[in-house]
This record gives sequence, C-alpha cells and structure tokens, in this order.
Amino acid sequence: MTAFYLGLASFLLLNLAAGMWRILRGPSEADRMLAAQLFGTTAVAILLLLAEAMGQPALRDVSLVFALLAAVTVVAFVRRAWRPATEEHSNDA
Amino acid sequence: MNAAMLYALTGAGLFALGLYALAVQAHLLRKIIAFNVMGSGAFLVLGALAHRAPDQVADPVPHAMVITGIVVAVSATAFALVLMLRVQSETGQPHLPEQPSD
Amino acid sequence: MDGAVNAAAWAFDALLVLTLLWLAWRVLMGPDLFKSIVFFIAFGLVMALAWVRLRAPDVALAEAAIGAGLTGALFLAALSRLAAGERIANAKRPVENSDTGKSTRPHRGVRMVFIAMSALFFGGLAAALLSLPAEAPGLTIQVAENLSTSGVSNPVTAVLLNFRGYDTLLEMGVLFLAVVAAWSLTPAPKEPVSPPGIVLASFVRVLSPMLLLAAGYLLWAGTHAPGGAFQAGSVLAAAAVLLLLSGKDMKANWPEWPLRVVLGLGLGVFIAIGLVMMLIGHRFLEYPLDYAGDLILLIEVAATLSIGVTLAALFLGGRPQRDERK
Amino acid sequence: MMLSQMITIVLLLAGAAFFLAGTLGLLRFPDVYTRLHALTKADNVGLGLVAAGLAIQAETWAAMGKMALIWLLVLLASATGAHLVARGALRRGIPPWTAR
Repeated sequence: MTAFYLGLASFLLLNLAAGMWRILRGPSEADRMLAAQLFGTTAVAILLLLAEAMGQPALRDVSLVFALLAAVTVVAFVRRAWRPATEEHSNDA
Repeated sequence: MNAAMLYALTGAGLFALGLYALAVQAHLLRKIIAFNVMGSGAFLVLGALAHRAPDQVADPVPHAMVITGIVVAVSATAFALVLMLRVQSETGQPHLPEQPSD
Repeated sequence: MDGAVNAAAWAFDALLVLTLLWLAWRVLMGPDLFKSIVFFIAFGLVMALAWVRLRAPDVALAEAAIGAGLTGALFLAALSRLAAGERIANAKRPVENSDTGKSTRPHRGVRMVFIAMSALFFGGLAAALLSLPAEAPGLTIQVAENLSTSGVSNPVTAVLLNFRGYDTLLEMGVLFLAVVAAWSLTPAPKEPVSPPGIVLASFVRVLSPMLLLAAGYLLWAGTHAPGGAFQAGSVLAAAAVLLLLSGKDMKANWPEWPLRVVLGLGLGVFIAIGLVMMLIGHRFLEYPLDYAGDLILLIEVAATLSIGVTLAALFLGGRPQRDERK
Repeated sequence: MMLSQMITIVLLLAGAAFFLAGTLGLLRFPDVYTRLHALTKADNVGLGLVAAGLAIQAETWAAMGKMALIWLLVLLASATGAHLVARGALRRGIPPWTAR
C-alpha cells in the first residue's frame, strides 16, 4: 500500500509540475493565479497521501493549515494586485 | 548518496541560484525575492543535515533553528518591502541609483 | 515490497527536487514580476512538501502557514503598491523617466563573472556537504535525554522555548524591531478599500473564527505534537490579513495603545519571566521543572499573539494612520 | 488484499483521475471561465475522493473527521475563489469564449 500511496503522490506532483505551463503562458493574470490555486489543492491531496504513506498523522495538520489558508493569496490577488485589463505590467528586467 | 544528501545539494543549488539573481537583478523586489530563495536554500541544507540522524528520527535542533529562521525571514522581507517602497517614493524608481548622488 | 517502496520514495524525492530547482529558476529569472510572484507562491508550496519528506512536520507547518498565506499576500500587496507609485512618478515626470529598468541588467561579461562565482560557490558548498558523514545523530540524543526536564514532550518546542530559549527571545526582538523600523519609515499607504461583496464577506465571517480556533489548536498541540507558537502566530496573522484584505478597518476598530501593547507582549513576557526566575534564584530563562510546562505555555500564548499582530502590522506597510474624517 | 484496501485503491485512482482532468482542463481550455470550471472539479471531486479513500484507512474517528473538515474547507475556499475570480474577470471585461 505504501508504494501505491507514494506512486500516487508522485503522479499528483507530476500533475502540479504540468500545471506550471499555465503560469508560464497566462495569458491573463487570473489564469496564472488559477494555476496557483490548483497547486494548493494538489498539495493538500499529496500531504494526505504522504501522511498515510509515512505513517505520520501529524501531517494532516499541515494539510489542514493549507486548506485554511488556501484562499488568502487568491483574495489578496483579487482585492489588491489585479489591475484593470487596460494596464500592462512593465516587463521589467 | 541518500535522500538527505539529495535535499542538501538542492539547498546548495537554490542558494547559488539566489546568489546569482541577487547580484544581476537590479529591481529591488527581485532582489528581495532572490534573498528569500537563498534563505530557503540555507534552510533546506540545515533540514537535510538534520535528516541524517539514524532511526527515522530527525535532529530537532536544526528544525527549531529553521522555524525561527522562517519567521525572521518573513518579517525581514516585510520590512525590506516597506524600504523598497520608500526608495521608490524618494527616487521614483524601484531600484538603487547607478551612481550615488550627493 | 520494500524495494517498491524505496523506488517510489526516490521517484517522489527526485521529482520534488527537480520541481523546486526549476521553480526557483523561473522565480528568479522570468521576465515578468507578477509571474515571478506566482511562481514564488508555488515554490513555497513545494518547499512545504520537501519539509514533510525530511520528516520535519513542525517546519512544514510553519512553511505552510507562512508560504501559503502570508508571503504571497505580502508580495502581491507590494506589487500593487509599486504600480501605484509608478503611476504617481509617471504623472510627475511624463517624458524623461520612462525607463522601467530594462537597461539595468549588467551586460554579458559581468553576468559571466557572476555565473562563474555562483557555480564556484555551489561547487564548494557541494564538496563540503558531500564530505560530511552520511549518518550523524547531531544533538538528537542529548535532546531526547533531557526532554523530560523541559516541561513539554515535543522536542522541537523543547528546543525552541527551553534549551535554546535565547534564540527565540532574540527572534521576538527581531520581530519587534522589524515593526518599529517599518512604522518609523513611512505611514501606511492609503489604499482604496471597496466593501466586500456578499460572498467574500460571508466567507470571511465563516473562516476567521475557524482560523482563530486553528491557531489555538496549533498552540495547544505544540507541547506534544508538531505545532507551537510560531505556527499558531502565523495562522493568526493570516486571519488578520484576510480581514484587512476584505475591507475590515483594523485601525478604526482597534485604538492605538492596545495594538502597541500586544506588539510588545511576547518580548515583554519572555523577559519578565526570565527576570523573575533570576529573582527567585535560578538562571535567566531557566525554568524549574515543576512549572516549566505552565511557564512555556504562558510564554507561547504571549508570543503567539505578538507574532500574529506583528506580521499583520507589517502587512499594513507602515504605521497605521488616524482616521481624520471624524 | 482486504476489501477496504480495494475500495481505497479504487477511490484514490478515481480521485487522481479527477486531478488529471482538472490539470488537462487548466492547460487545454480556451478561457479563464472554462479553466475555472475544470479546476473546481479537481478541488471538489478529486480531493473529495482522495480524502474518502484515505478516510477508510483512518485509524480513529478523529482522523476521519479531520479529513472531512479539510475537504470542506477546500470546498469553501475554492468556491469563494472561483466566484471572486470569475466576477473580477467579467468586471474587467474579459470576454467569455464562444464557439464559432
């Protein structure tokens, strides 16, 4: 079972890595934020699997914290950093 | 080569990447981010070295140091961001001037 | 069967490490600042997973609370403040200063030198790390032997608040200094606060008591399981940041002096208890076994409140201004 | 292999399939609204199935309850986040994609 849990966790991690393509491509800032939100959920699932695979029930508290704070960055984005569509970020170096 | 070494080398790699970015990026926000990546690298080295203890129990002392470090890093980051915004409001630019003006 | 577990663990670790390095590269070298920040948020998530693999659940909790909640919010808020500042600067000097930093990257030769230096640095560090013994107990044994005298049963909490109490005391000092310095630099920028929509308002109403509860739980769990004052304080700070973002006006609801008292509370209680211990014949920060547990809990409660309020105060980006409309 | 283990395996695989579908949707769908749709499936159903599969193996009721709580919290966060992003996108005039 442990190998199965770890394999599944790796699969989810691979999913997460694939999702990064959306952060790279955008096109809008909201799309990039969405990818980050999916990462949060995927990380929660990975943590639950690892808690079982590594026999460390305390890891569920880590995923609990992730779940509690999942919305903070999205709210920060929507309320602060998201500018009207007309403005472009200066593509600084 | 074991898992602890793998993570320790990754930490060293993160530190070197951050160092490079800190040196070549002019934008202050990028410097602050680079500093955070360097910090994460240093923490990872500490955590990996703590993982070398036998019997699946990690050394708690580096863990405590890393927790302290994470909280100090976030407060220092917040302060640096305030400093950056002050620089911007003084000079109009989010990076340090090329030549010191007197 | 054991081989399969090992192989799966290796696959996971290798994938994790590659993801971390690739993310760091995108964070540091990507051309767009917003993209870098989103990658940095993802980097924090993956770092927390790395801590889990290193069997450091206490650190993973701290990284989760700070990386998933606070750091992202801090950087996103700073980015929007930068953009606002840029608009003001452009309005003042419309033509002469349209340079947005494109020319500020050093040219190729200088970059090569820095690449060589960083590579050299990595090589030295890697050589040093590889020369270390593959197994080393560190201070595990000493901590385990003395755990029963610390007053708590979670070794990390014992190290933080008893064995190396000085570190934690000084850390509270650093937090206090950071907020004093930030507040002396500038008043908090005035940001347009639109009233939250009904969905956001009810979400915050449901979530913030749960965050308070979770902070209390982590504080309580810290004495015997992963958790503790730092993790609890970070969750508390995230709750405050969520309230600030949704348009709750902390300065109007909370007059100045209680805010300042709470900011100094952690440091104050820590030092006060240390001094009292000296008065009754112990050493500074030495706790007698009979009430070590209670003293540690007391310090942790004060520290949790201070950490939470300090981090939230730092998120304001300067000292809160009095509302002059009244 | 015990029956409970088989149920766990089936549930976890189904959950992973939803995560895969969510990621594919995030990568392949044409605009922010449709991607939001794909993504919330991973949040809601994917994590729900993973949590349910693991809850069967949980050693205590408390652990089971904690997993249910985690799932509910993610549901709440993802629903709110999806609403905020979709409303923000509409207000900023990002046009919903239409098949031609």
